[in-house]
Amino acid sequence: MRLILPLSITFVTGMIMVLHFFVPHQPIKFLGDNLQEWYMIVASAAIFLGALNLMHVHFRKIKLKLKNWKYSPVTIIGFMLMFVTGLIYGVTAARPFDFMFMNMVAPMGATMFSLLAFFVASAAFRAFRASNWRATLLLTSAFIVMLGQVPIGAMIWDKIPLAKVWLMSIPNTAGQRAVMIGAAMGVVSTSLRMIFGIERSYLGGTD
Amino acid sequence: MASILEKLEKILEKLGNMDRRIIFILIALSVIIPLTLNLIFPNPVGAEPSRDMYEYVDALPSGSDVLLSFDYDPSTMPELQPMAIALVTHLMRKDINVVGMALWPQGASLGQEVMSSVADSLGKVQYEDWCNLGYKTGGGIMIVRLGSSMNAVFPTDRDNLSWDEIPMLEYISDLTSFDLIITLSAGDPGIPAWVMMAGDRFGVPVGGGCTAVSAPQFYAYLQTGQMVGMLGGLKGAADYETLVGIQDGQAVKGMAPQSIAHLVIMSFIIIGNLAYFTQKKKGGRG
Amino acid sequence: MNWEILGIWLGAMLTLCLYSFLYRDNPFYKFAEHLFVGMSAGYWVIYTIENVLKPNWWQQMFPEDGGFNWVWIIPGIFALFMLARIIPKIAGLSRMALGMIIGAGAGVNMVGFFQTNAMAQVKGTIISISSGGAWDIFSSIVLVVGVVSGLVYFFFSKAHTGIVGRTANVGITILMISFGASFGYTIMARISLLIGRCQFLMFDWIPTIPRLLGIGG
Amino acid sequence: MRNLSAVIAVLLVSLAGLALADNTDPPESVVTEAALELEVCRAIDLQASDIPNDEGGKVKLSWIMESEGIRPDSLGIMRRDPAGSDELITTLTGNFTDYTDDSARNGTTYTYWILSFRGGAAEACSDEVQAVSSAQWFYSGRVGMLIILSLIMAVIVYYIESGKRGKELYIREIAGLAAVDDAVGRATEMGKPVLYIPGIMDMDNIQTIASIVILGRVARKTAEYGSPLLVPTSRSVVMSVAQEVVKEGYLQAGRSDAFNKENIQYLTDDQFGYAAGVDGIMVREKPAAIFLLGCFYAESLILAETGRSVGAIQIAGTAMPSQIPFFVAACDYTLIGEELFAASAYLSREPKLLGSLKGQDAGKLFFVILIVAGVIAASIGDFWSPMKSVAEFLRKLVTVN
Repeated sequence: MRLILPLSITFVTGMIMVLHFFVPHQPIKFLGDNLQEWYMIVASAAIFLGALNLMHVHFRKIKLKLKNWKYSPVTIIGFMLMFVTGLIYGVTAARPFDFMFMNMVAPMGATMFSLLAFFVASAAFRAFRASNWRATLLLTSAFIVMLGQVPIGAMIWDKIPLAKVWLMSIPNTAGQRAVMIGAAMGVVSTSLRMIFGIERSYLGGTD
Repeated sequence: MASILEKLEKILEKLGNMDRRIIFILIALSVIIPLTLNLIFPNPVGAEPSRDMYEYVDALPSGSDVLLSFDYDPSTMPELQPMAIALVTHLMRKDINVVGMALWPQGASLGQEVMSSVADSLGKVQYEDWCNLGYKTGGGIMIVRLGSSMNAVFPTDRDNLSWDEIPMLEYISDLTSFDLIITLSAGDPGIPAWVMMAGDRFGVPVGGGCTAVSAPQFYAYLQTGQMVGMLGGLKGAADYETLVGIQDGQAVKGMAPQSIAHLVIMSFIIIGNLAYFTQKKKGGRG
Repeated sequence: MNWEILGIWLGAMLTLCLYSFLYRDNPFYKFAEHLFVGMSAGYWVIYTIENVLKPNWWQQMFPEDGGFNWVWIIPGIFALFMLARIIPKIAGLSRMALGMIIGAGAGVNMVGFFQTNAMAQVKGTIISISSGGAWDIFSSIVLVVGVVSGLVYFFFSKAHTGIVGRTANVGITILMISFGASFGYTIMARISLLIGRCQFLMFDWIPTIPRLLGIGG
Repeated sequence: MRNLSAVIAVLLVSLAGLALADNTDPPESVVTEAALELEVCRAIDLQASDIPNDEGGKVKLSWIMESEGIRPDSLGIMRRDPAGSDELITTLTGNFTDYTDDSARNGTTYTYWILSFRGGAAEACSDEVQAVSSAQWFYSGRVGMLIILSLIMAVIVYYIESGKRGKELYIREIAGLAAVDDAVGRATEMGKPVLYIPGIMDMDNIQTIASIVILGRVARKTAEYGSPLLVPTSRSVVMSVAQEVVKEGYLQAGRSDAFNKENIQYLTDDQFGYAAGVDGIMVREKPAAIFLLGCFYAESLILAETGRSVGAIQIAGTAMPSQIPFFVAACDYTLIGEELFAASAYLSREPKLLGSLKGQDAGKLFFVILIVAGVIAASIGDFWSPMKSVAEFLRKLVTVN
């Protein structure tokens, strides 16, 4: 019984958003326009839950002296540093919050991102082996495109960049398209199951 | 003779199971060494989406209005900032009015950096030839609002100058006032939002640049004509630099470490396969 | 104290700490990782307040020119429902907010995906396979056959045997070529990022070392 | 000569319009100045039309300015309602070539014309045009999509219903999902945890929703096997929902005592901060099985390669076309695109969910037929034009504006 209200909210909001796409008339337009902003506000407000959880997890680690608890204060201090300076000094440029973001958070993000340069190499080394003819095709197309990506490819044979463009725009497009159309069917069916409350396990049980 | 072959097989076998940290070191070296030596490789441009992009922009008459959206942040600067510089240079050289904005919070200041430095070097005037509307949250939904009124979404530009005080914006009422929208997109919101909302809904031509990682999925948009052209990754940026005639741009410079790193990875793939086949042969014999 | 140099050093030290993970897990990485998680979580809380909650909710409810827009109470109430999880007794209220988020998300995604991922892609595939030169015709056939057989691969209610099986095999082959191409194409982006970090370390950070030590300019 | 007479004719018309339009500006000055010197440009080819597909109340005006002549300082947009009263609705600078009147009443016929001002006086006037604004109930360009979407939805609902009625439905094996039991079992044998990553997007993302549903099934299995399930999330809402879903899974398996809320934790909204944190969890907890299901961006390979290096069995799945190749290269099993959405039905074996898979197949079959028919029609159309219009029709059917 307690699920009826949430499920009807799901149904109504879902239907409004679907209708909003097809119906430019009031009141659908007004409701749809606003709902788009509302649900983002609600989802954003939840960030406080996450922040509390993060603090809780690390304070608990320290209290119970769990594995690696010595690093937990680092997380807590890091969070507090950003949170407090953000509240006090605001987010404008050249203030402590912005300074820490630009010189600590952003470089760390860029560094984690750049780890991929190493990981693509190790993944390619391990995975691209001609173990069967399908794997051989995968390997060959990757190889040709890699060559076509850099000027050296064109120096070896001037048709290689053309082969790259062909691979990217014909077989690659075909593959992507099949994935996209198939996924769209999956999305329609999943959304439908959500909107009509056929799938409701995400609402949890009967606590 | 046989012993040499056997030795070779053993070496290959070892190489096949090589610690991935050796790969990591070689990748690092293949980037650091060319950077230290400041190598520059030539960069030929074929019939690629980057050329389509260049030709579309080149065909715009002077005085056209282009909306340039900086939808990235510092983490993808290495790829997208050179594109921004090359595009802005091309647009401004052609006397096209550039209106900048951003779907990513830090994109606005990155865009400002590019537009103001290129404008200074070409003698362009802010608010007459270019302006920066700044960042607005909301992604695709905000773009839909831009389709009905730009002014309502951006009452002021990035520096809080009101819309009406910016002479070049007199021409602009909504998205359809633009002859082209270019998005430099590092992820979400980015190209899909612009294509879906501005392109598909309001019929404004959309072109863009993106990181090489997301480029493959946008080939589908190019094929359907939902995008007029695209710069993919550093190669796309280097292509555009070459086409515009920027001799020693960031991207062109980056192509040397790129080439060497690619060769290193390709040699690893070859070694891996050789090792795989020797092992398989052995397995078959035993 | 020179703020710019301090900033460069902070960035460089943290960069090196994170790179040390490539060798193996170690105290430097643990430190940087914990700091990164904490600081970025703090950043996003502030970011959300400044860039979502303030402009998209608070300033909508209380516009600058005075007044009060009552409709904006609704998302506020739902947001409180969401936060009700903190208090176990009324935690069930959060289901209302969840219902709203999931309903709106499902609705938007359904039409959005259908339009862009299905309709537009199907439209792009309705092409002539008899125009142009031999190569164009071949390419068009590969494209159409690729899309159709790829879709057949995704059929769930048919066993992959007989003609369906053979078509699905063609489909998975095209998918593999596509994945290979996509992977190969991406490597460049990843290397670019590494180039960016190396440029930072080599051209921004290293030059400050002699300056700090008092050697040179 | 001809040009001259045309200019005079245009001038006369514009003067007539001006005289009709506005009496506040002295027409004499117009005559003298305009006749003797270069004329002020007037708006020509003025078009007024209702904006289609809106809630009404809007009329779009567009025009071009004469290229020869003096540029006006500003343009006045004039509107006359059926009662005959004129109104200057706005003044624009001379550069505008379009304007939307958003104060029109639906169903009222308005007459519009444009005055060119120079030096504070109206110097030229365009022709008049009429338009009526109206509201629409449907986006005209989306009818095709509405029909197709409704058809597919109807088919899915039909199969769901027939599944409910207990009709046997065959579903082919999906390798990645057949391996779920093995992976969880192996973790139990080794006494190591299972790590579940639901992607980095929020709960409004349909892939996250699909992933959370799968998480419920996986939680039930880990509860049955008795191995701990770790779920670090990148979004607060996802954390809340994951806690509910996992708790429910343990409850269904009768092991609610083994449920540990602390194992489902929020890290950070930051994409790479999250990747760093999860990498840390991977190398320290050494999970034996890792699930990467949901919406992933660039962090996909950072997670998958680290997971690989700790020797875990990895089952990945996403509908992000750009990330699938990395999962294919680095994981043991990959659910490609639609398979991710099929997973919850496959794992639960509930007839109504299996029915929806059959409905999806019908949707794909429809598109396959549409594509094949369209391609054949377009190809024949190159030689026999009647078929061309068939292809055009099919293309139009799937066009969405």
